[in-house]
Amino acid sequence: MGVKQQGAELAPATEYYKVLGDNILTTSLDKLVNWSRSRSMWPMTFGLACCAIEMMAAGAARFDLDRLGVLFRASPRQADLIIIAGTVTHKMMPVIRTVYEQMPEPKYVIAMGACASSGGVFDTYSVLQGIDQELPVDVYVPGCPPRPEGLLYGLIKLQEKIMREKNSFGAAIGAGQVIRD
Amino acid sequence: MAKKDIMTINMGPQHPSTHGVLQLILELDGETVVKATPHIGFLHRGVEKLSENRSYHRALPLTDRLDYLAPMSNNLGYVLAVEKLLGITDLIPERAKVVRVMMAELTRIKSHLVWLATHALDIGAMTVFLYCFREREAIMDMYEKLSGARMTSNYFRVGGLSLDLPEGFEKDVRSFIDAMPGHIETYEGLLTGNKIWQKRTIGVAKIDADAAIDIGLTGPALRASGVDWDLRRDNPYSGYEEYEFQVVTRQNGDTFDRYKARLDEMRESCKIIRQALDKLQPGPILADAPAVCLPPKEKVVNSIEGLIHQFKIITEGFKPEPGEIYQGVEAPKGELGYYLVSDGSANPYRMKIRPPSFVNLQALPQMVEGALLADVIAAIGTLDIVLGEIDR
Amino acid sequence: MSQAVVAKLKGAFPATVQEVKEHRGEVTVTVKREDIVQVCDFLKKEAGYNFLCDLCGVDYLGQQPRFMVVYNLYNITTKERLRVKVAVPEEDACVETVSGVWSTANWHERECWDLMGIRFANHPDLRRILMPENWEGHPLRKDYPLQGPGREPYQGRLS
Amino acid sequence: MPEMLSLSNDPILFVTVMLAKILAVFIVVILIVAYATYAERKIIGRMQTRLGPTMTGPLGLLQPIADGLKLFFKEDIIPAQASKFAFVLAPMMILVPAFITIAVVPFGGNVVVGGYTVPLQIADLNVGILYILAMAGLGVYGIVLAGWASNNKYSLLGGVRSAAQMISYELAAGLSIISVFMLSETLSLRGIVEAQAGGITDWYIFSQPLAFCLFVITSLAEVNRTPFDLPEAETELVSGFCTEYSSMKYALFFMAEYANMVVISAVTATLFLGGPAGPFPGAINLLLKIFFFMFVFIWIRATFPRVKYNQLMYMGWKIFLPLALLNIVITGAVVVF
Repeated sequence: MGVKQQGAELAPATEYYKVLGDNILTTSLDKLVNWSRSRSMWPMTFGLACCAIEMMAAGAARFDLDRLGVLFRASPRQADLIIIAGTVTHKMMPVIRTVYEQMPEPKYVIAMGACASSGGVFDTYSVLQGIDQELPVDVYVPGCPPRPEGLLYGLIKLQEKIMREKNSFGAAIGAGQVIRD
Repeated sequence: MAKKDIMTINMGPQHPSTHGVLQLILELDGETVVKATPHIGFLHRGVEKLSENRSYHRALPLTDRLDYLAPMSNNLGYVLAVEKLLGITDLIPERAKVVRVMMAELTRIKSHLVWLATHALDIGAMTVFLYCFREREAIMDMYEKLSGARMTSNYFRVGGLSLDLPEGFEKDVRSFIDAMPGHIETYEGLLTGNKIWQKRTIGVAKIDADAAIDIGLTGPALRASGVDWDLRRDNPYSGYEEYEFQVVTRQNGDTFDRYKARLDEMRESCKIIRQALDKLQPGPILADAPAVCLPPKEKVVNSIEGLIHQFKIITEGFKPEPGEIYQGVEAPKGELGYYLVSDGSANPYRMKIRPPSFVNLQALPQMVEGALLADVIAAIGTLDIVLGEIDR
Repeated sequence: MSQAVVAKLKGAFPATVQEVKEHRGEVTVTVKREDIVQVCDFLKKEAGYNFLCDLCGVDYLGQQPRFMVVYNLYNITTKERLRVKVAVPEEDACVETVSGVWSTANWHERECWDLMGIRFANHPDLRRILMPENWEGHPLRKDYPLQGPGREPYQGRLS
Repeated sequence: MPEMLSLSNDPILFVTVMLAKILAVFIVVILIVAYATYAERKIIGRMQTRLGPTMTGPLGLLQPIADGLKLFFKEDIIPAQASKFAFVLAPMMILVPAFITIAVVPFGGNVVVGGYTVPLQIADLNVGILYILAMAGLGVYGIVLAGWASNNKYSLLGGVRSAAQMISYELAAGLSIISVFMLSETLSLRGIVEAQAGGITDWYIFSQPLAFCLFVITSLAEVNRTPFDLPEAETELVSGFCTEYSSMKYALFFMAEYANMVVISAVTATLFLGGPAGPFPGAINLLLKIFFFMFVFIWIRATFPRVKYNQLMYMGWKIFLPLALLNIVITGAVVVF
């Protein structure tokens, strides 16, 4: 659903973008908004399988995601980011979609591990072959499971991606949509 | 007005303390649980079906991903089952057996650490979580040294081991087990004597021995109810009969006793690892069964016979004679069983896994009915479930 | 030792025991479908097999009868194992439940129904357990494609 | 001593000074609240062998600002089935009482401004303690309302828990303070501070140790901190009463929690530790005492498991309440004889 929407409504978004203009004020404000979003990404406590354990390990003492301002939140309403950590089955997919839709905009998706990215070794009747069939994925982290460093790298890549967003201030006050690359 | 207003509350599959994707439908009268219905299957990945379509060797990596907190215990159960099916159990070299025991016990400590971490976090003691993961990282490092992966090790092979121990590994293990009892004391210092912890665990989610056997509990959960049964001692495999250790049993069968039983089990594991280290002698790591075991890497790259040998085993696999076997091992969570049926082909005809968590979870409704909502959290934690092996 | 139990079983149910097999030191007894509950009850009460380790179905596609339901039993006192099997034909894939003998059989039988499509008569709560409620087919049957019925198999794989 | 500044003798100066005092206190409290989140993450991090925020700004000091800005620019969701008015009202109802309680806490002695005496306190109510208790009681409405208005069962359970908790602990907290003003013979916080002004031995923590312990524990329960964080117990109720709140509304709850911590610390310091008395200039002493209590609260959070609902009720009614009554009886006996 998300993928289609982005493609379909890209044209009016750029038009709104023209309304606010591309001057030093808007770009600075965009930068401030982007900075706050990228420095305070709160993922949801949402583990599916093996990768969730590595996600926990990434939050624990040695890797400490809190250094980056990453704080796990239990409620989707307070989360900015959903890390799909593990195998997604057909039975689980409706739940994930509900949870994703409960998150407030702007929201980001990280597909952590081979299963979430492509189905991995589990090419079977019950497994969804990659979460990108259903949700718009921002960053893929490969590995089975990825090392915590891998997840950290993925989060930093997402930070860089957020920093490249345009019109994020405009979108926040209701003028147009965020233009992502 | 109705006589009683029952509130149905849906816990999970996305809930911070259902340890993955367990769904519980709770019917509450106030905060008292009237009925609890677990729903599982949100992580059903078709491992059994998948392994029917793969050769015996290629099904091994799938077992890592069953109980992902204890990959080597799963590997151990599977290779023992295949070896039994092939009839080569007696050919396994001594060194391989000792290393298997050592790694299985390290795995037990690792699994119990995650259990303690999440259990304590569920009850609200967040610092224990971080301490347990600190120690777990040390085991992860050893895993990585040994097999190249932090979690999904895939280290054992049918007939022995995939690689010999790296240099200095024994020293790592020894320093770890020297430090580990002290760390366990730290956890106990934070929890055991704490009045709040005792109030939250003593008498909570109680189950007596007969009910536990009837519902099929195994492992520490059963032993905490007073049933003295441990496959390592009673049906020894991989040379466990040569080690001296105590089977930890406790009498009350409540959350506190299960907590104590698992902590004591970690201490016993340290003892077993110490004995294994003392036993460790240089020697071959693969059985002398060329039809089953891959040749050593030097042979493969240096000789054409070795290359052909490797090629044949990889492409064709080995074909056990028709028959069926069941092999149970004492995994950290209870009895992990593999029921294998061979029809004489290179793929298992049927592989049924008996996951300990699946059966243990069955006891949850009768443990929590009549208890409070907060006790449900404690009960899920104390059962030590892993959805990967429940759903397979 | 297990043979002694088998002899005892044969004595108690002479017409029921169809086949006794030993492979790698494990004894397998095939019994008649109608008597499975009585056999299990006997094994639990008289022979001490108080623990049901595992219960599963096996699909022997192309053979008659098609299915086998396998009960792996354990005796906690003597630490012995015994396997009991029951043949189930495809057209009437139904066995009496043993959840009255061991409560643990409840979920095992639900799983067997879900994945293998073998019904268990008088089961207290025979619903699908692993697959979604509205799932069609029983995935562990041999004629069920690995990647599900709706999907073209991936061509690039080795096997 | 010059005349006390009041609305009748110099209205313009009075209003200006009042606004200045309010603004100063407000800014200080907001800053403490913002950096309490940072301090909590850092301190708990260190206790858990972690580092806490380090990457956002130098030493991670900009972390609260990034969090606040992000929440400010986030989409604000009001669930379709929620009761909209109550849903919007609830976060304000919980934050406002927390902030206005601080008005009666004295943060220094008197200063002379423009020829008049100005007390370093926003409002010296002669029923200051009752006012504090009343405001604390008002705060619970925010939680109950939030829990009910969200139309979420977890929120509802959180709200109900909170209401029960407040009722049972408010009583013990109130009773434990009674012994304090039995000694001071005034309900005004300023009067209580003056009664303790004679030096460190006059502090009520020494004459009323039981009341002090009771008050700290019960107020811990009143601000929903571990081990009494049942209304928002993350592992049981997801996020409790604020499960459905996003964006700025959630930020208000977040701030209210820490603001309540600041208030409770300030009140405890005033009642039992002589308020602004100490070796440094007035307000700094008070701040140091506040920081000390907040550190203790954070420390407790890193150490203790959470109690159960029925145990909480048991403790409130069967342990703390009788103890507080006993304390009153003993204090009364000592005062009379």
